[in-house]
Amino acid sequence: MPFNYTIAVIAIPLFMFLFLGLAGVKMSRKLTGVLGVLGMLVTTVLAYGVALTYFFGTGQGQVVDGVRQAITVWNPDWLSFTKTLVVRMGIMLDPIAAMMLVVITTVSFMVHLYSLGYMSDHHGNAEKGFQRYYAFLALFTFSMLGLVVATNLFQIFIFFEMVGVSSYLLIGFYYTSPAANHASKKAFIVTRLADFFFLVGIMILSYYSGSFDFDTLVFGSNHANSLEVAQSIIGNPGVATFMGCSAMTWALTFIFIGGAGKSAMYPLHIWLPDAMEGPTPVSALIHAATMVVAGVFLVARLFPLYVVCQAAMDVILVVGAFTAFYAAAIACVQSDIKRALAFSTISQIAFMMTSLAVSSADGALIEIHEGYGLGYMASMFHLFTHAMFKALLFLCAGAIIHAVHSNENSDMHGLHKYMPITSIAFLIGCLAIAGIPPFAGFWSKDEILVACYNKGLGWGIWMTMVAGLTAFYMFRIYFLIFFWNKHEVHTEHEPKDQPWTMTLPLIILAVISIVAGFVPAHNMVTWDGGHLHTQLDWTVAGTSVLVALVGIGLAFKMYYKENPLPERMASSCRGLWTAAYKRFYMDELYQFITHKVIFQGICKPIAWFDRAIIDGFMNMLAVGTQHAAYGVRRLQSGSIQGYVVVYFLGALLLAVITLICVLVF
Amino acid sequence: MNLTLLMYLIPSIIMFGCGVYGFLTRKNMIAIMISLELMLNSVDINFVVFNRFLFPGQFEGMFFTLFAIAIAAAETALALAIIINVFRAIKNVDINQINKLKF
Amino acid sequence: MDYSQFLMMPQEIGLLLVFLLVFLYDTFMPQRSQRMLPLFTTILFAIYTVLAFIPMGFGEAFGAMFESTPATWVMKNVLNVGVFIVLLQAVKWTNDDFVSVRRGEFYELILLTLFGMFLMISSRHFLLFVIGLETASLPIAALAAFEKRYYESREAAAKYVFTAIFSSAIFMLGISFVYGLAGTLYFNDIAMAVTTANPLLIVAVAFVIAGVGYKLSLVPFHQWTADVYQGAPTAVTSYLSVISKGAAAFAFLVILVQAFGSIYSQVWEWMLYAIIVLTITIGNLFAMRQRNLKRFLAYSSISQAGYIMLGVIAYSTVGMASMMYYVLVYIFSNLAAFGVIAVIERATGKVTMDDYNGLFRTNPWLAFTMMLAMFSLGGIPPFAGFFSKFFIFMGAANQGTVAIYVLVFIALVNTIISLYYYLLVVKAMFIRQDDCAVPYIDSHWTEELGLTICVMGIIAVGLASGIYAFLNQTTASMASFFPAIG
Amino acid sequence: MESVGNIIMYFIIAIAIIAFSVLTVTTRKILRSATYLLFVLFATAALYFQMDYHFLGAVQIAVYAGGIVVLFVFAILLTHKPGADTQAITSHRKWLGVAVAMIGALVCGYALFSYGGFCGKQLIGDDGLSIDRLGQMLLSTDKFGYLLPFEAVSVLLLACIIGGVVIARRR
Amino acid sequence: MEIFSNILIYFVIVPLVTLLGLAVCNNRGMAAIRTVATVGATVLVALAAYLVYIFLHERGMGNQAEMILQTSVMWYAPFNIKLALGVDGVSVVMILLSAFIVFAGVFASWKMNPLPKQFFMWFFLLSTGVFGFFISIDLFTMFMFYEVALIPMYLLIGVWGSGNKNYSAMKLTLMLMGGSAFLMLGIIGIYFHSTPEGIPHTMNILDIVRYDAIPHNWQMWLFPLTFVGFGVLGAMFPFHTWSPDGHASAPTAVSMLHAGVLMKLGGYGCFRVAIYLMPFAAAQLGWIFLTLTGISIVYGAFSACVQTDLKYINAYSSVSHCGMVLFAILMFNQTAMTGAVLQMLSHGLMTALFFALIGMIYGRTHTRDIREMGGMMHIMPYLGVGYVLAGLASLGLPGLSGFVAEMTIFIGSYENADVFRRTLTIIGASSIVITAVYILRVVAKLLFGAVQNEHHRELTDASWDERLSTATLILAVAAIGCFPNFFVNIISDSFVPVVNALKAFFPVVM
Repeated sequence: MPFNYTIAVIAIPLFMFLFLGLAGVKMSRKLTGVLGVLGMLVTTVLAYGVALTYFFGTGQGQVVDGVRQAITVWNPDWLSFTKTLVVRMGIMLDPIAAMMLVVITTVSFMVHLYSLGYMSDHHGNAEKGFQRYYAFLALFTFSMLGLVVATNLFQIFIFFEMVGVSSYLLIGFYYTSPAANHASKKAFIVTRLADFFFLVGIMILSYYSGSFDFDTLVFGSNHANSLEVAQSIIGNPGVATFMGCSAMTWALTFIFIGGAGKSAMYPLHIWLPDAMEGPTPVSALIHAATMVVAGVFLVARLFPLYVVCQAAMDVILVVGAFTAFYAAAIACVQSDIKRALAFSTISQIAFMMTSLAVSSADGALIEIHEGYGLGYMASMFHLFTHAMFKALLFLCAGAIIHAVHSNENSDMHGLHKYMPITSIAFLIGCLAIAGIPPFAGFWSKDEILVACYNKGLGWGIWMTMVAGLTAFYMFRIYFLIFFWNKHEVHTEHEPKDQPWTMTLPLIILAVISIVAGFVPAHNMVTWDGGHLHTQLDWTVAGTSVLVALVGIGLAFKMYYKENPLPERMASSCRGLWTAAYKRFYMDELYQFITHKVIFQGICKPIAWFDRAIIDGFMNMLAVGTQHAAYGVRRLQSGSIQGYVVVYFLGALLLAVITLICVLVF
Repeated sequence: MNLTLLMYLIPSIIMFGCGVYGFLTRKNMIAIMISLELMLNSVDINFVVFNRFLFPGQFEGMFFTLFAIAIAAAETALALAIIINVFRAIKNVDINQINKLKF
Repeated sequence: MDYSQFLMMPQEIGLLLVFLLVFLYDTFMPQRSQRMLPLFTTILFAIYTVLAFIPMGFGEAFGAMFESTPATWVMKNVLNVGVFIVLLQAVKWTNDDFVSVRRGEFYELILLTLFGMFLMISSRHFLLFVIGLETASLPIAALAAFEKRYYESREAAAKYVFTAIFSSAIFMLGISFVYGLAGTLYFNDIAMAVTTANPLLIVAVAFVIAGVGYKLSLVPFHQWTADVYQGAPTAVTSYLSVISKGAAAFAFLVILVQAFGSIYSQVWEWMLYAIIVLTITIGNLFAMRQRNLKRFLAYSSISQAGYIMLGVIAYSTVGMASMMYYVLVYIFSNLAAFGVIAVIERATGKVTMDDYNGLFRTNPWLAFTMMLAMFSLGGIPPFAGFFSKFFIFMGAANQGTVAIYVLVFIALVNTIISLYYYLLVVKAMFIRQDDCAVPYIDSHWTEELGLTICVMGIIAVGLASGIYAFLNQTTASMASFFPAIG
Repeated sequence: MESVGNIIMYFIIAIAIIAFSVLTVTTRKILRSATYLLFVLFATAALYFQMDYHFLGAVQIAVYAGGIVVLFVFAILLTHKPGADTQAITSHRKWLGVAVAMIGALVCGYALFSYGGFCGKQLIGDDGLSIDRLGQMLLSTDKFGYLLPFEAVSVLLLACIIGGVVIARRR
Repeated sequence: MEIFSNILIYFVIVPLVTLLGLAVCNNRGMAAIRTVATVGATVLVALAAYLVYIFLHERGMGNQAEMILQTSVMWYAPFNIKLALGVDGVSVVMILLSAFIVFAGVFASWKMNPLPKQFFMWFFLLSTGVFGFFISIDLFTMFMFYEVALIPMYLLIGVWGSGNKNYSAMKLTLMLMGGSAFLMLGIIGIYFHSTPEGIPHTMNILDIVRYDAIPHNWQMWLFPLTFVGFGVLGAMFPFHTWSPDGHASAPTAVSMLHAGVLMKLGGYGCFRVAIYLMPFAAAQLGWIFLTLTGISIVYGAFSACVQTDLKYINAYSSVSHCGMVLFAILMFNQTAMTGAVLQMLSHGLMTALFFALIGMIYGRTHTRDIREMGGMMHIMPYLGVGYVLAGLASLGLPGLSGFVAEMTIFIGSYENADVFRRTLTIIGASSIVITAVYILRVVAKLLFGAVQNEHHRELTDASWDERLSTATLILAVAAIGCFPNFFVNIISDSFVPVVNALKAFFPVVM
């Protein structure tokens, strides 16, 4: 098989993790870093090789009837639940897996490289745990790669957990900081909650379908299988429905919740902004480009099942569309640039989710028509482009933070003069995300909007509006960082462009952000592996560009130079502004539920119950026996006559009772 | 009027009751021992009476009584020895005073 | 006149011979060689014990008044072993200055009471049984009063003698009723004459149970036990607690089965049921708060008696074998405990549980032996106590009714309570620390030998299945011993 | 139909037993108590004579009256100043004693009187217990022979003697 | 002697020989004591590994007997009690687990003081009981070894423990003995109904199953007795309260052995005795115990969330995890039961690891209150990493053992089609979230954050014996997590007979 070496793509990061984790302590920082980067470089090269071979190769069985086939490279049993229900650990390549390989390795490599500079010092002090950092990065890369090449649902679940824990470890990298500590915990627990639903979904799905394998679930001969599976679950009268929905709907909804946790969909998004406590490169890699799209990837992976289950799709649509707007609205008022970017990420991922959800526009089950699957393609395309420009934005932000030692945009302002390269790179990123042609974001976002309009005019307008909002808040950030006012130098040395290890990735990513839009995604990442005929819908594109420009213009007006307009606007609707700034109090709500309801209301009472009632009962038995022992001591009075009374009465009583028993019975 | 078995048992039972009563109420250990003699004696009467009335011709009850008298004698001797032994220690024979060991 | 019938009772005759030799030694040997009397007796008794293991003829004698069966033979041997250990442990004590004047009498009384117990075991006639019972119990009063130094010893003797005589009066009253009903005192004949329950019989059986239950210290006939055990010299207490109890248990079984077997389920099963429940529970409840170890073991032995009775209520050869086995194990376990107490009491005069704090640090072997004894009594494997408990429960459950299962359950729940107080002793010795713990005690070799035998018994009797198998084989031949339940 | 003499004799014996028993346990003077006991024992002996167990009656008088009561008297004299009263019995204890004794007597009485086999049994002639038959039986090894108890009781007495010696020694 | 040709008996003999070897050591000769203990533990591990090899070999050769390496020697002939040995897949892995934990335990108590000799003697007596239990297929010997394993706990906690040790030791012993009282009654009952009329009663599990003669009405009584009897040791709600106190007071190695192995005796016994011998009652009454164990899982987890003592947290977590074992066993299908055994393995190893680490931390800081500690990761990175790994195993990170076990349990449990069991499964599965909460809470407070006590800065990291002890366990945890099928293949076929027996009575209508 030409793809056998794919295993190396997975294995190298794993090896790097073990090697750096175990032996790293004994090595110098520099060596560790270089080894990590080199390892990642090899991985990246191999991954590119795999992806190129997959998309453009013409090996046997690779393309059948113009449809790219999913290729299972390697699939040994890992854990047998029953003879038939087996978890396998394998590597499967299909369009989106191949695309994800590229995305992950690219961004990961950039981040590895970037971190050489970024992590060398922390607020001026030599960074501790450099080796640990690289080990964790490798672990994350491994987990994420394992996730995308999964051959079955359970493998995805396994790597879901793995990326979760890598993310936990990296967010909590500065473990002495309480905020990081708290954030990492929060991230893990929230995603864990989502994973619980994911697990339940898997249980339901695997029970009815009897398999975890995508081969059975979604990649049967020409997808007929997934339809069969779906039909057998929905159509089988013996299968229980619960609260009016079929088992299938429940399963897919639960699985979506699992994905939503990772992808920070409302209301499970609360961990992502906090996750920005981690090192900025980590945010770029995990919380912008790769891990957070795992949910999207999951839904995409099971897309053929979702297609036949409109109810679940509707859930995704509503959640996605709402989250897109909600996050964008919050992003407009954040002052911490990483948080703002985080909400932007949430919003963008919601775009992808929405796009997936509108994909089966008319709810047709079987009939494949023009435009069907457009959303899917657009979503994947956007995933790809977004990864690039969002990574770019985050790395830029990292460079800025590294320069000024602060996350607050009030500490920045006017940096354009000091950091021109960073400024231009950031601008490119902003243009890309705002959807200005010919930057990458334009192409992908445009197709999403088309798909939304296909679904319904309302959805289209809504998403267009969000797109405009996106342009606004991105440029708000941009202007606030680089213009607005003269920079006040707080630290002893002036901010400047960072060393080449950090700048080079910016440049590379900026270039990719410019050109990525021209990747022929409609030929590559379609849901069935075939070609999809798309053309630019000028009405939609024009509208969206217009809206974006309006947004940019507004941002320019408000934030290019220091002026009281933003303040006035904020005070004119103070309540709304504060609510948005406080992220609509979702964190407080969670805080209330976890602390007041669960901790104080459930855990404490249970602990009390355990000590006082259960344990108390056991102690009561013991104490009761002791008391009884004390109580009977009077019987032993020490007097002979007392003994004899007991003796004689005892004998008589024995006789009398037996007598009565014999007489009565 | 016939002298039946039960008529002979009546004094025996009463004697036994008296013995029990004496045992429980007397304070003097020797008096208690005397009460015990009453009890033992009543048992002897029982045996003799049963033997004579119910099972004449074989003398198991009679012999039991014979041996019981011997046993009673041995018991009494030992008990009195012990009473005197206690008397040496506490200088009286009040049974209420030998209750140091209790609970 | 057929005096050859005395040959049917070789063990008793042998015992009397030992007694005679001891008596002659005590009376006629010069004063300086009197110090050797304890050892002389012990060795003599050891020889006798070994010889007694040779089985002689089994059968009835004196017109079925006396019966020697394999079971009685085994039981007597078991008691012999126990008495041997008691004697061994007493060697040092009887040579103490305060006691040495009366040491001859100690051994003579022990041997004579043992003779009484043998009579109890083998008698098949109530007259002989009463004589045996009295022989076994009256001299104990004298033994209890042995320690003239202590007032407690006298009080113990007084308490014992009064309650014992009262009990024997009640017992004889009961027998008189039985006689009135059956017209005979031979067990076999009684069994034939008495087949249905009537008030007189019930009262009679209750009194008989009370009389023997007194020896066994079954609740509510137990109250003398604690006081006497506490007051009497430790050697006597140990003798009283195991040998006397073991013999009485066997005799009890013989009476109930042989004389009243046909009214098992009608009359005495339920009496015994109630008594067992009471005995185990009350014994445990009282034992829980005792600080004086002898008193503590007294209550523990009360509750143990309840367990022994499970073998009687079982009413089967299995139950009988289990009971004998239990007694054997109980002898080793309890004598080990009393042996340790005796050593420490002799050396320091301390007998309360608090005095044992930190014993393990100063006297590891004594503490270890005591711990084994406690574990064995508590029924912890792999020590013999576990096996005996398990088998006695098996024996009881073999009877099969639900009520018996409930009884076994009650007994089992009580095991937990008993474990609690046995562990208290272990706790004192091993866990508690005390700066003024008992100093190291240089125990006499006889004491050590006695304890070693006990420890070996505790460990080996359970693991070596042959012993139980042998007992079982012995009783299995006696299936006819148990009359059909009427 | 019994002879009148027998009946009168019975009543005398019965009344004597009952009366002296009660007196034995109620009198405050310990020496009197012993004396009343003696009378009870005599009355019992008389009862044995009436039953034609002459030997037993003789033993009763010799051992009980002649031996045991004397023992009691010695013991009393050793432990009491002459003429001393025992302390008064507290009333609750008295009632307890009465109650327990009554219960005991009632239970036994009920048991005995409810048993049909005892009803109306009368003395049947002389049962022919001659002293030489008694002797034969005492030393017989056959059924209804009492050689073994006879020997055993000697051991018992020996044991009690030794026990008495142990107790009686001053140290 | 026939029995000595069976390798299984050496699992009992080796600890006993070690015990005797220790007995002749001088109490102050630490080196000799350590050597003897180490040799004993190592031989046990080697034996266990060899046993696994034999087992796989036999199975590979096509030996499909339910139990292999069977030997049966009459012991107490009157009751037909035999010294019957035999192992199936479940016992094999349990023996392997025990050997590992004994090995790690020896190193975890390397510096035991005072009375090291006595400590190790009790320790090996305990292991004798554990191994004996797993190799027995005769109820009597099983029960005997069971109690042999229990009683050393009293002294081990009482003498070498800390805190409120007297109370804890007594409570633990009495509660467990209470359980075994139930058990003994159950065993006696089983014995007397084990065979049809006319055939001598038997204690041999395989024979009892073969005769299948226990009347249904008796099963209804005997099943709860045996199940509760073993359930007490398995920390089943509401009989779990010995566990927190006991663990908190026990010395490190004892906590390890207790949570690691002893609590497994409960789960193993529930399956081997209660369910296997009385499938009818199990099917009828299973729902009661299923509810209780379901409560255990969630209840233990919630309780753990608010504890502040490290050992209490772990003890409650054990309640939750062991609840899962019984829970899975009661699901009556092969997958769930296999999961139960995996969970036993997993919980055994990771809890042992936890307790080892806690002991090591406690030995340095002299406190177990998480509020008084912080930033330990900084001070003792090795122990910190170990703790995180243990925590991750506990909350079910893939690649470590907990995940494999829990997933097998949940997937297996969900295979039951009835709503009751499914609901319980989902409730039980929710524990993975709560587990994450309390594990991360501890990790955050204990290891991360700022150093709370400046004195702690001077503390040292693990010494070589501690590293060896923990590394052994971590490797084992990872081995199960990475190669679960190796274990699943050993285990799962062992459940075929019991599941087949249950099929006749299950599912029952409720």
